[in-house]
Amino acid sequence: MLAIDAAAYRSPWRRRHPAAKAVLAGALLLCALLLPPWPGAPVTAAITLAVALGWARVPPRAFLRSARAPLAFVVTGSLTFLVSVNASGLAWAPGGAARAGEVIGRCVAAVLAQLLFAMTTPLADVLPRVARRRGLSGLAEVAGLVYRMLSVVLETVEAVRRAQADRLGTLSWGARWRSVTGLAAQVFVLSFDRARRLEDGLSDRGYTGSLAVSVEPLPLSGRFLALAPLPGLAAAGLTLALTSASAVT
Amino acid sequence: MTAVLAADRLSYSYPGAPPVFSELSLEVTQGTSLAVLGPNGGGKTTLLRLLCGGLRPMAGTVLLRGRPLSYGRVALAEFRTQVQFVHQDPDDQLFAATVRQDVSFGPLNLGLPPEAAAARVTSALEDMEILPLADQPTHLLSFGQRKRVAIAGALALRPVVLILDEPTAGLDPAGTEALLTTLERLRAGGTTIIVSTHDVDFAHRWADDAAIIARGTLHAGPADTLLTDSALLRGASLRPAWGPAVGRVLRALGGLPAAAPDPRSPEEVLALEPEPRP
Amino acid sequence: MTAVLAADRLSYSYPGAPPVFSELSLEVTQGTSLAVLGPNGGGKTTLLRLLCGGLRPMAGTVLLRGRPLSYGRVALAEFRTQVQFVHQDPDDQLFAATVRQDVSFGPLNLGLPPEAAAARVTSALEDMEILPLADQPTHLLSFGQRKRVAIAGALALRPVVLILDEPTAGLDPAGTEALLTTLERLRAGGTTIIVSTHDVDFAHRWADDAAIIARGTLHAGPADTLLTDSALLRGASLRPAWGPAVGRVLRALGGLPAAAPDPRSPEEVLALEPEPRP
Amino acid sequence: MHIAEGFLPPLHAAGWTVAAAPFVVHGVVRLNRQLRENPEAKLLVGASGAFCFVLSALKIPSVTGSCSHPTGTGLGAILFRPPVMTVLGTITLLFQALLLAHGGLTTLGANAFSMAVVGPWAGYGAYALVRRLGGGLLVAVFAGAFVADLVTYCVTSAQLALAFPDPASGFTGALTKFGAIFAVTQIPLAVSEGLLTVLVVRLLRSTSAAELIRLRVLKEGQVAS
Ligand SMILES: Nc1ncnc2c1ncn2[C@@H]1O[C@H](COP(=O)(O)OP(=O)(O)OP(=O)(O)O)[C@@H](O)[C@H]1O
Ligand SMILES: Nc1ncnc2c1ncn2[C@@H]1O[C@H](COP(=O)(O)OP(=O)(O)OP(=O)(O)O)[C@@H](O)[C@H]1O
Ligand SMILES: [Mg+2]
Ligand SMILES: [Mg+2]
Repeated sequence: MLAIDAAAYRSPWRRRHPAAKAVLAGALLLCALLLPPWPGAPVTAAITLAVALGWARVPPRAFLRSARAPLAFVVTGSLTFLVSVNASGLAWAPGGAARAGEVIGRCVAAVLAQLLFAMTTPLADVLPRVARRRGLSGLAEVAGLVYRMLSVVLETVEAVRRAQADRLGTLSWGARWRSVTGLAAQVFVLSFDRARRLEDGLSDRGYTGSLAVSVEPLPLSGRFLALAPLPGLAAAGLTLALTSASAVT
Repeated sequence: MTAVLAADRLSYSYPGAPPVFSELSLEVTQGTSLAVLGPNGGGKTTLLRLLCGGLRPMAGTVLLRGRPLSYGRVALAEFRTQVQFVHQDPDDQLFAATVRQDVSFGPLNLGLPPEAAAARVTSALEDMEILPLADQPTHLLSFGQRKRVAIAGALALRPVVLILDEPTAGLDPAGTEALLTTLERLRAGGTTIIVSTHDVDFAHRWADDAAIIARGTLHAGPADTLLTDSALLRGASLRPAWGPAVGRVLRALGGLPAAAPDPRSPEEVLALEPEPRP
Repeated sequence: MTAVLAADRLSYSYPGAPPVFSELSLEVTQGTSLAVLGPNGGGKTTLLRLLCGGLRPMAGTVLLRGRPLSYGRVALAEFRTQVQFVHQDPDDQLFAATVRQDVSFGPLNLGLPPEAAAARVTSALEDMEILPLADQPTHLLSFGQRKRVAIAGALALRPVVLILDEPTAGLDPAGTEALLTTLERLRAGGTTIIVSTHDVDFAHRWADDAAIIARGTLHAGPADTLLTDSALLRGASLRPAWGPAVGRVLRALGGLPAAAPDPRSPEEVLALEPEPRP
Repeated sequence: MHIAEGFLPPLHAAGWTVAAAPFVVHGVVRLNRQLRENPEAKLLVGASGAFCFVLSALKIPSVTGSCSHPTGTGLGAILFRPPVMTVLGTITLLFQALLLAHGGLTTLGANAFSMAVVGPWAGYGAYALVRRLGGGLLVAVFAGAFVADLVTYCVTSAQLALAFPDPASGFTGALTKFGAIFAVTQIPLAVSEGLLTVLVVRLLRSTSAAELIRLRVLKEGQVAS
């Protein structure tokens, strides 16, 4: 299964209201984006990491592993800052390393804040709450269906992929092409078959167009809500203090 | 002893295919258990879906307490509050992210206020012994657990008749046993239960009545009689149940009193082993 | 009598979950049939996938004719030409448009020239008795037919060891019977066959050896011994087989000669009914 | 290549969100209307969304030997039409951000603009054009998938170049750099995605003709062609 999703369900913050967690992670995300990258980015990243591992008890390995893919993009993208294009061709860009450092720093902090929310808040708690907003209900219900079917379809994709490997489907370049086209077509057939069967299954349960469900009541704890903006405020305060301290000296 | 649910000369065919069956009739008595057996492709699922109003017959009627089912939206919704169908594959019926959300779908569709719906959900989860799973995501549950959630989703509507398509498929013997106990308890509470299965032993153990459907024809009768009729069973790609066969031979050998019931499990057979003489 | 396939102290756990088992060993003798039994979630599928090279153990080795399997691409491909795995759900394996195209997937991946691949396909379809279906679209076949196509897809690679995950699940008794005959024929042709199942009676009827896997431990031995051990079976959420239980009681009652084999089906039991005295 | 969380300066992130919003709103309005007329379609739309997500998670063997993910936007646009694809693509991007950490929440607008708006419209345009010109279905499908994939990455490069202009040569220089890193390595991948999509549609034509007819990709009677 998807590691982030699985972690979110096991999170000790599972019973916290999603809005409070959004405030907490959102404040940190804003710090990452808006504070001056030095020293704002490392300060925000450190505080986010401390909150995630120390307070929210996100499993460290899954946390860092999930950060790998986006950071690979960030590093590749930042490489371009090192060089500059001018009439005579490529040259080292003055200040390119500093710029790359700033962007990478900002991204690390921002990605960690995003992961903090994702790994403590299952989509199951978010989507049905969005579905109660007027105008968004159709969209959120569709998103909820995508979410549910995703797990069923991903499971099958995994099984089909294995079955192909068992029959030597990864042996050669030609075999890999045969495998991936077969897989993509099978996913299509399967998703639509799923939809048809779910339609039958739900109509037997009285489905006539609405997918309204009742949502687990999650108390919006006043104390947690009051604490939620603190990490962000701390990051901002600490950054400003460090900046003014270095300005004085 | 009137039929709670009845099929009167039903015919059905899928588009572009030969008829699955025609003029098929069946009566289900209130508070009893009925097992529907037959070969792969025999029409078990089709019959059950007709009985729950999910398919509309080409000809014939489905009757609930003698009143013919009309397929208007309101009539159908009313019918479904009394007759609920649980699919073979739980993934056909589970769409919500968590167990509680999913089971609440039926009660909310009924238009119950949130608190009443929540109470129904809790009692259905208790009936299926999965209350501790209430806030778990459906997609992280095991197959057997998902099956229980699907049944809870049907129970939350408090149906008079509960129809289950191959509920034991994919379950291990202990899971089958647990399900059997649950169905037994529901029936003791007054629910009429219809189950389709390939497992003649399960049917013989559990059902009052049996219906065997093969090649477009249906034979219905008391489970004890039908499930010992080798010729009929073989004609439906089934095999006789062990229990009655063993009971018959043991009685003939004097290992079982003539009036005793057939053994229902290998354990019961072993219990009949005579003490070895010293 | 060397093992054609062996597991030597295998350990496996899925990411983020407790170990399914650790230090598990098993030997499979060339030309025999082995049934792997256990409760839902016991680890049957996991073990079979380890044995076919589809999962890589955390510790321990899988050996083919005594040679440890290394998981390099070429070594694995070579291994898979000899050990083939058939999934429980045929829909996981069938992704081409027609039966013939699907079964040709393996031989083409082997790099066989088209004529040789076609010959393999034809003989695999013949083995599974589905040659007449060769040009049918896979998605219009019945469940039992799709299952046969999936097995043919594995057979087209001419494996020495054929591993099947719950091949009887979803089949009616006649379909199970037909599958049994086919597996019997393949084994007579020299193929070693490993099957997982919940069906103790099927295992007892068909297998030379049995392996029972539950809560991380494995018991292996002759099927006759293992599948009559009530305590062991119950510990694995299984129930004893009917055949041996009935055989034992019948022998004690004098209804079966001491040296006769256990009855394997209810029909065989009925045949033992003594003539009623006139 | 999804732009990661934090990569774009806040103003750019906000700007792209504003740019993508009308298209997403248009798609949602269209979708809502469809669902009102035909509530059962909700499940099909859900399945299509799952398909789009899974499609973009497949690994295709590229000509160069390495593996990469298809965007899936071309196939999605051909099957479901651009407005619906905009909605499905945005949902996919949101899920990728929250479930895989691919792409971000503040960069969702920028990613949606390239992958859920411009990519599908360009791909669908190429597909429709080839068909209008009398090209065969498979040729049109190749064109659609190829163009959608390539245009998506060109837009991403342009977004990055706008955010990070080259100190010496400004936007054009930066576009060259990002283009060199992303779009040019992307040409073989766009070819691969085009090929994959052709093979998939060819397979679907024999296994799922009924679905393709309902989605109006095929007309009745074209099945055998
Ligand atoms: N949606 C469908 N479209 C066309 N034909 C169908 C459809 N569903 C079932 N059939 C056909 O109708 C017949 C009866 O099928 P049904 O599923 O009712 O059998 P079953 O007894 O439930 O079989 P099984 O034991 O395999 O579940 C079969 O011949 C089958 O191929
Ligand atoms: N892909 C997976 N990811 C995580 N855990 C898994 C995965 N597959 C199986 N498991 C877990 O590993 C254990 C063994 O599963 P396995 O599928 O091998 O059991 P099984 O004996 O085949 O069960 P069944 O009779 O239900 O098929 C179970 O606890 C299961 O939940
Ligand atoms: Mg059925
Ligand atoms: Mg299994």
